Amino acid sequence: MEQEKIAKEMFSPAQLDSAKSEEISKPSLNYWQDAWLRVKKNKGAIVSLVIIAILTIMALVGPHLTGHTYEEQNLQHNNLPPRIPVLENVSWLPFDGNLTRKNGDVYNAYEQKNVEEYYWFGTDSLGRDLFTRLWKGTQVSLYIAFLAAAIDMIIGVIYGAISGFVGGRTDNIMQRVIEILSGIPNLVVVILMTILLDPGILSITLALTITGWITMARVIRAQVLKLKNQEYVLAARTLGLSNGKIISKHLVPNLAGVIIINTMFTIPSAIFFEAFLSFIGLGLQPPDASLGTLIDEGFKVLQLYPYQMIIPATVISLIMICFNMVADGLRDALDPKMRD
Amino acid sequence: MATTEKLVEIKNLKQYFNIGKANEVRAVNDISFDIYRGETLGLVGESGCGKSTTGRTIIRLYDATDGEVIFDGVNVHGKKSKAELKEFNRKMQMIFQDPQASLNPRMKVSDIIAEGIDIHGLAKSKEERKRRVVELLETVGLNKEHANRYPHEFSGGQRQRIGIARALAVEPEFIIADEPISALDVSIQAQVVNLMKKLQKEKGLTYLFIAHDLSMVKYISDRIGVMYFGKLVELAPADELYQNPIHPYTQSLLSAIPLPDPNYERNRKRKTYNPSVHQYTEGDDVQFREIKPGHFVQCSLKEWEQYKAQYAK
Amino acid sequence: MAKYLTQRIIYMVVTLFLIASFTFFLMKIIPGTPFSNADKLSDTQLSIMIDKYGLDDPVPVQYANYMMNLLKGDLGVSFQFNNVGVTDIIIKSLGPSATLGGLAILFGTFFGVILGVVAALKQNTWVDYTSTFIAVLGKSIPSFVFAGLLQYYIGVKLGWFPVAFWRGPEYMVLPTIALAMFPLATASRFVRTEMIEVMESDYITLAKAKGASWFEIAFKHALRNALIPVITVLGPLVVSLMTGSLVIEKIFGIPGIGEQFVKSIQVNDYPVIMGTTLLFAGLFVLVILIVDLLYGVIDPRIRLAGGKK
Amino acid sequence: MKKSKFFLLLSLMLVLSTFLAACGGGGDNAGKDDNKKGADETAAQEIKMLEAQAIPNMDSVKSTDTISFTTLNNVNEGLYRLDGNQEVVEGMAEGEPEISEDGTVYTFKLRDAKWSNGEPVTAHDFVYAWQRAIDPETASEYGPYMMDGKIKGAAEITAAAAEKKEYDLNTLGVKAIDDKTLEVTLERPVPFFKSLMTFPTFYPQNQKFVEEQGENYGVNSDSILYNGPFVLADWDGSTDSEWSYVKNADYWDADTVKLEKVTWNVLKESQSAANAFETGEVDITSKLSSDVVPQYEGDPRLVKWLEPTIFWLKMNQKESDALKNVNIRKAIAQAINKEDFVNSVLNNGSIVANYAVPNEFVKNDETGEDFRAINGNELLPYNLDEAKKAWEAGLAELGTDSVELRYLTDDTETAKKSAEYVKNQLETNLPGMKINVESVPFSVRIDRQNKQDYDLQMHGWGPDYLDPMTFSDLWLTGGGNNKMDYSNKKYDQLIEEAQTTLAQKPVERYEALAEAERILLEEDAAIAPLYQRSSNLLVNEKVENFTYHLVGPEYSFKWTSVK
Amino acid sequence: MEKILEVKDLHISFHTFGGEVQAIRGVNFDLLKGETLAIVGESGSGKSVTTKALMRLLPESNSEIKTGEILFGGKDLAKLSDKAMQKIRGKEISMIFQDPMTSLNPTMKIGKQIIEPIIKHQKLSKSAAKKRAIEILDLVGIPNPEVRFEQYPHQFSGGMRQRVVIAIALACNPKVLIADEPTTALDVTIQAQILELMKDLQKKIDTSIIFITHDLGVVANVADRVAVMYGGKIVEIGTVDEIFYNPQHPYTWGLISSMPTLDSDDEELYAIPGTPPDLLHPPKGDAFAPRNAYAMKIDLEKQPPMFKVSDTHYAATWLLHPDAPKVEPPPAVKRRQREFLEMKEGN
Repeated sequence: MEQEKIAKEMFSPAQLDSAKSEEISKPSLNYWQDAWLRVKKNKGAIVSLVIIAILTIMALVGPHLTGHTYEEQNLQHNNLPPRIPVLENVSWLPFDGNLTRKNGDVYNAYEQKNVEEYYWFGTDSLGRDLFTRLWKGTQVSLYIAFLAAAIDMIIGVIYGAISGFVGGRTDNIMQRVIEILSGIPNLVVVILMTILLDPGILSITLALTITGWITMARVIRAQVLKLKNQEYVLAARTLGLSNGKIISKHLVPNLAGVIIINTMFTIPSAIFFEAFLSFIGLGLQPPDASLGTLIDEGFKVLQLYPYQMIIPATVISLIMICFNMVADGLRDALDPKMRD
Repeated sequence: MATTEKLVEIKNLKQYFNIGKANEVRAVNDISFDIYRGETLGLVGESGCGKSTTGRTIIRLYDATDGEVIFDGVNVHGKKSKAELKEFNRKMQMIFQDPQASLNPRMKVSDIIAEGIDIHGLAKSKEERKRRVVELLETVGLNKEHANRYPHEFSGGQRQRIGIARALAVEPEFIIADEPISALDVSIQAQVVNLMKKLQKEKGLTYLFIAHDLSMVKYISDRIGVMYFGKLVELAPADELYQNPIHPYTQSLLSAIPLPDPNYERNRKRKTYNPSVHQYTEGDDVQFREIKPGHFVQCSLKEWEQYKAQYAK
Repeated sequence: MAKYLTQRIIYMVVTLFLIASFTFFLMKIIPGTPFSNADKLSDTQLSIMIDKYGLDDPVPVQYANYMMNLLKGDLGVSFQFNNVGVTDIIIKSLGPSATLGGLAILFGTFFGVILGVVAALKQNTWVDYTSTFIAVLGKSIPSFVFAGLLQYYIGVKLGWFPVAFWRGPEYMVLPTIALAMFPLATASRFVRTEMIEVMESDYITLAKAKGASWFEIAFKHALRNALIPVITVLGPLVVSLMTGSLVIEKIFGIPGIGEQFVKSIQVNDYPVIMGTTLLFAGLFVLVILIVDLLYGVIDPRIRLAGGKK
Repeated sequence: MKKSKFFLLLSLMLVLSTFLAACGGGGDNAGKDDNKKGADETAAQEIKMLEAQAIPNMDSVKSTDTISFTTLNNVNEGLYRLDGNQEVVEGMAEGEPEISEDGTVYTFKLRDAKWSNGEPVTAHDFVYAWQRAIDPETASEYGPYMMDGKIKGAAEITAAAAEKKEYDLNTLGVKAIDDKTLEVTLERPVPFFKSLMTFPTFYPQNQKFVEEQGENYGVNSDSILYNGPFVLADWDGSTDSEWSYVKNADYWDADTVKLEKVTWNVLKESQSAANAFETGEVDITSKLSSDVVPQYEGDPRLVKWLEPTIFWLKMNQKESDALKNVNIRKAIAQAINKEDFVNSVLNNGSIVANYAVPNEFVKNDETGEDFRAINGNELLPYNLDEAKKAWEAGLAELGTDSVELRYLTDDTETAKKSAEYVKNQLETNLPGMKINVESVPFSVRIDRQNKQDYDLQMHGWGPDYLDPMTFSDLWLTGGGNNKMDYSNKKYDQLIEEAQTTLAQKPVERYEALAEAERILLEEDAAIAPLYQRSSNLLVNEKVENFTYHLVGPEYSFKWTSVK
Repeated sequence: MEKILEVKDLHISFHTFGGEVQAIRGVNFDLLKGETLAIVGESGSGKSVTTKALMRLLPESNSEIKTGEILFGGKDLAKLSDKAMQKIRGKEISMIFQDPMTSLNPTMKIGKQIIEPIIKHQKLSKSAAKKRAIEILDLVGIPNPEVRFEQYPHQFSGGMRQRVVIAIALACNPKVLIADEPTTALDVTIQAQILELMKDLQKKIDTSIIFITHDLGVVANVADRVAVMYGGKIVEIGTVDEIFYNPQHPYTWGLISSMPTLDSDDEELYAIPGTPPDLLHPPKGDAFAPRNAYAMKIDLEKQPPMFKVSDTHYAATWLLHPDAPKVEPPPAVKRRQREFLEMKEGN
């Protein structure tokens, strides 16, 4: 072994700071900061988050951008395809105001109807501005989704937490109730509820929630069952912490991840279900619009005015994809299983 | 250190699970022993023998199926007011096995340690609370920089010391340590054991030390109890147990421990235990009997005689 | 095992009874008239009709009557059709729905599982991203849109498959694909997640250490274990696909039960609503039972536990 | 590893493509077969029809819906039937009936005709069917509706049953003088009685057969007797979505019938129907929704006709103070731009309706003039100025500056879209107006209408027989179909006269009805007519003499053929 | 003696959220025919990573063998294709894992799990493989092997499962058996049985064993030679006696003196202070230096090379440098060293 010369004084004892041996070199990150770091690495989730943010902003701002309201009708301007200044000159973009007849003829609907105005996303059969309606619809859809998710969350979390935490006979009964509730097909309940309640956003949301919370309750119960036997909960009990405090201080913060993930999955399914209800005629009351009703209306005229469906369908798909991606990303970041 | 004053008396303690169902488990099946003030009582046995359940039942994490746990002259499992229970919770504390699972990942170390202080109102002001937390951290060899960090940032040994600090926060008299070192690396185990010993000396603590690592148990315990399938089969002072194991199960257990000594290992002969050696019959009154002062064995009358004779040799 | 089954069946019956009662009373508070031409009937005639169908009896009496008949296996007679037994309606319309739902589940699960496995094995590669994209798309596009597009582009424009009706195998292709998208997406997402987890388990490492090829590992070792949680999701999905394909049924003109059901709700055909709900619920609890039994087939650990009970 | 990855992908694609190819191949062949078959069938005189729903009820005395009526009309026959010009032509009855002086007794001579089981069709078959239709036990919805107030004794039987009293079916004014002579006694002269006889509720039924079948009568194609141009085949009952008509060789006028077979399929979605038409799977679609119609604008295969169905807003005067005010009603009726509505919103050939009795519906027997010629088409037209004036006046009378109304409508696509438009029009054109749309399922709407639980209701009415009366008697004070508390003594009196004193004076009778309509709309603005619907469907160009009707059954295939 | 396996200058990194973790930072050792080499070290020291690397079982997605060779039968395993590696795994080199509860496929019958490698590597027919499997089950001490063959893992106790895992590992008479903490999850009595079984089988089929553990008692029981790992490196390697009775590295000292023996009295245990190094940011000098009471300035600056103590004994500590001052090891170690000298003299 080649030994290089080493200064003698190097062999004198080193000064060791005993406190240093316990030092933690990593910057202090709490759970959420750590999770955020993980989410940040997931490009899909971040892009999705940005898109959701943009869509949300547009849902709030969009309806006020064109000067039209979502219910304002102008039958002289009905069924106009999208036309956007500047972009209309880009031939491969579908924003030139042209329509294609069934026989293949292309004509400019704006010229035909002598319309000077630009409708960015076109108009529907009542001559309403689809740009405004799209964002209004997004707003309503998101609102329904968030509301459904919130109700889901509250009922599901409380139910699941009680069932899991109290355990024993209470748990048994509560589980039977869930079994029965889930035995009634979702569709049956939702349809019956939408008929029973006065139609409208709130009743649709309620109908969506009636069975929606079951999944959440199940997940939460399973988590609570697991958590309540965690040693830190036992430790808190040996310290004499009351049940209420155990739930609020130990269980709820540790359930947050699961709750968030589940909510993220609830939101798209609520949007989806609302769209489905629209299709079978149980959706919103006119002239309210949701993405579901817009797609439904657009679908009916797909072969004549494809833009009326494609645009809202794109937005709903974007929302769904983004929420799913974010939920996936969050699951990877928050799920204790995936942690080191 | 150890006195002859009984701090905890466990009398005919039983803890069954799923009672009356096909899968009934008699985790703790009628055991009795005392713990003296200031001593460390080791409890050993294989996984599933009921040693952890015993610890948890003593501290009332489970309601005992039957039997009594008398702490300082009062039955812990009797009907208790909230205040009384709280008092128990202060005097009796627990250290857990898994340093990962025993700390709430969402709480700061300072809040974890101060949990007991908050519950029992042991600090009058925010400053005092903070001071106590720092004190406790220093007691377990950590420092105030650690107070604002989260559990996942610590190594296993550090976490276990945080767990100890949490237990100490309420100034208990009696601590149940449920396999406190088995999840730790060898070099770290010594840190924790030394700390526990130091604390016992300083604060006059009493320990129930549950473990399956026999050499460490021997090192820390004054007396050791051996459990087998929910029963306490032997209880004796640590040295006595190692030198004169009576119950065949204890003998088998001791002969199975490998020691960090190649020479010893080359010569170690393992004994096996077969419960059928007892040949108990229905009429046999199998009981926990004293063979010699302080040395108890679970045996029938016949065996008792036999063991005593054997012991006399 | 027999004891376990008996107990489960008793639970099922109780559940069904409660569901039947719940639905019955729910229906009583739903507004609307069961008579399709009520706007043309005079009040005297309406009262005769209501009397004839016993709709003016006190609700508890109606309930008792219904439950008695139910015990005898008599689901009653439809209002909207002439003298047709609800049982008949259900049996006839369940056929196509069940076939379609079954096909969709088979097709969807088969490709979903493959997609999920491949995505899991090639985690974070373009294969994974493509599969994720397909899956999310399958979940995102409303089925009626998808069905409409399929019908128009594949059916009308390309003329590959018939665009509607239910007459033979080739008629099943488009609706099956349209309906299979959701189970496909669901299965692939679940399988992917589960596979990733299973692939990290010790026994997979051991299988690798034994020298198994990745194909053997994926399909002989991992898949079976990954399928256990998937079955939980697919079970109820089977029911909802068999019964809830009403959108697809409507678009492709399939005489199925979903469409039948929605219509009977709209015209307040109480006996059909009740019958169908009971059928759905019955199927649901049955599928849950089957899923539980299937667990046993797939997971020997549960088999033993179930047997013990 | 790389290789195996590739292999997996390859095999995956292989499996997929084989699957698709297998199915695709099958599909292709089937398609070709279909086409070939189609060609053969052209020679074989067969057409393929679409319907939006299954046949609910083939018991002619109990049927209530168009599809059942249509089927009955093609496989059975009453005393008379309608032809393509909406004229009444001979059916089971031979020649014109004998009518008594006062117009209340009709005597029909029956021709020699056979049931599909070989038995002759007799006058007893009519008596039996009619008595069955009125029998409360049968619980027929249309029986009493069609007979009450027209055929002697009908209303009394219904009333007795409602009060749970004894009744005698033989008191119904129908008698078989002999096997071939049927005598009908009416409550009062019914000028349109002959056309009423084309309605399936009045079809004959073979007593022996019906009683033999009992509960099973009419549940499938084997449990029905036929006496029409076709017999029903392969019909499995109400849930069946496929059935066909096969030419009835024993039909008395079999020579006229060219078609050998008409096959039917159920398809609910209009777009799907159009798609199926495009691929040649059907020759005639079901009626298209207005979303699909514009796609075929100018296409010769699109067949349109004006239906005698009018949609109007019913204005319920029971509770709403605003709607009790005639000015408010007038404002509402005149504030909606119907021109835009039919052209841009509906866009399916429907026309503006400024009347309460449809256009191109009935002609005066004597003058041959359309009923609409008397009042013209501008009774309560869109007139923004008038509307605003009336609105101001009405608000002043009510002492308020805003009116909030509930708008009850169906939950169908067209209904919803119409609601959006009407709401927008009313709210825009009448300042202070607030409309709350409530779109509900049909059964709920009807229920709420019967309970008069609405303010405005989008309501459509189609005729049951060829006479203005089917529209005019709707608005009688306390009338069974009024359901909006409209009451005008003058109106009631005019209708009463038309039913009694003027019954046999066609010209005066029409004038009275027209005057009543004028009062209803111009004076009272009781309802706000919006549009008269048009029917649209796609018909393959090879089909000749496609025959549709305005009342009762929709189509007749007796005269239809394939080029 | 014949070298079965040679590991040269192995460096392995993991790519994590936090950055690159240098788990293995230059590991050298060789394995002789028929011997048992124990690798000891605390968690995170890199002992498991090293052995997983030998089998190429590290997750492809985030791990990387940066440099180094793993020579086995003339081939460098680090560079072998997946396909070729599959032929070696289970046949030439096999492995036993820590947790017998999770290392068997819960949904596959025991028998099938055993015959899988037999059929694959030895190309036996199904019935022949079954015969062989039952033989092996018998060999590892499972009673009623014919019945057990048809059972599922959950029907076995932990000890029995570990026997099955051993049976699987030995099914093809591998040249090298890697045992990754095979007894850590077991109770002492079961552990003793398994250790005896392994020693017994090693004699019978003449395999070389790499035995990973953190339990020095187990090491003392099974090992011929011992390698002590710390911070991703081997810090000391030697025969079992050399390591236990004449340890040279301060870390080994710490390890040995931190374990109480049955006769150690109330004296305070020697505890290594502090926590293991963070390999995300490995220290510049000796990784152990911050916890080393004997640390010198050089330790903080420069990583020590392997100093030779005897032909079989090497240690990586600057204390062995000729210029280094003589230091007093902890009393427990001194006692052992004394015993060692006596033993030598006794011989």
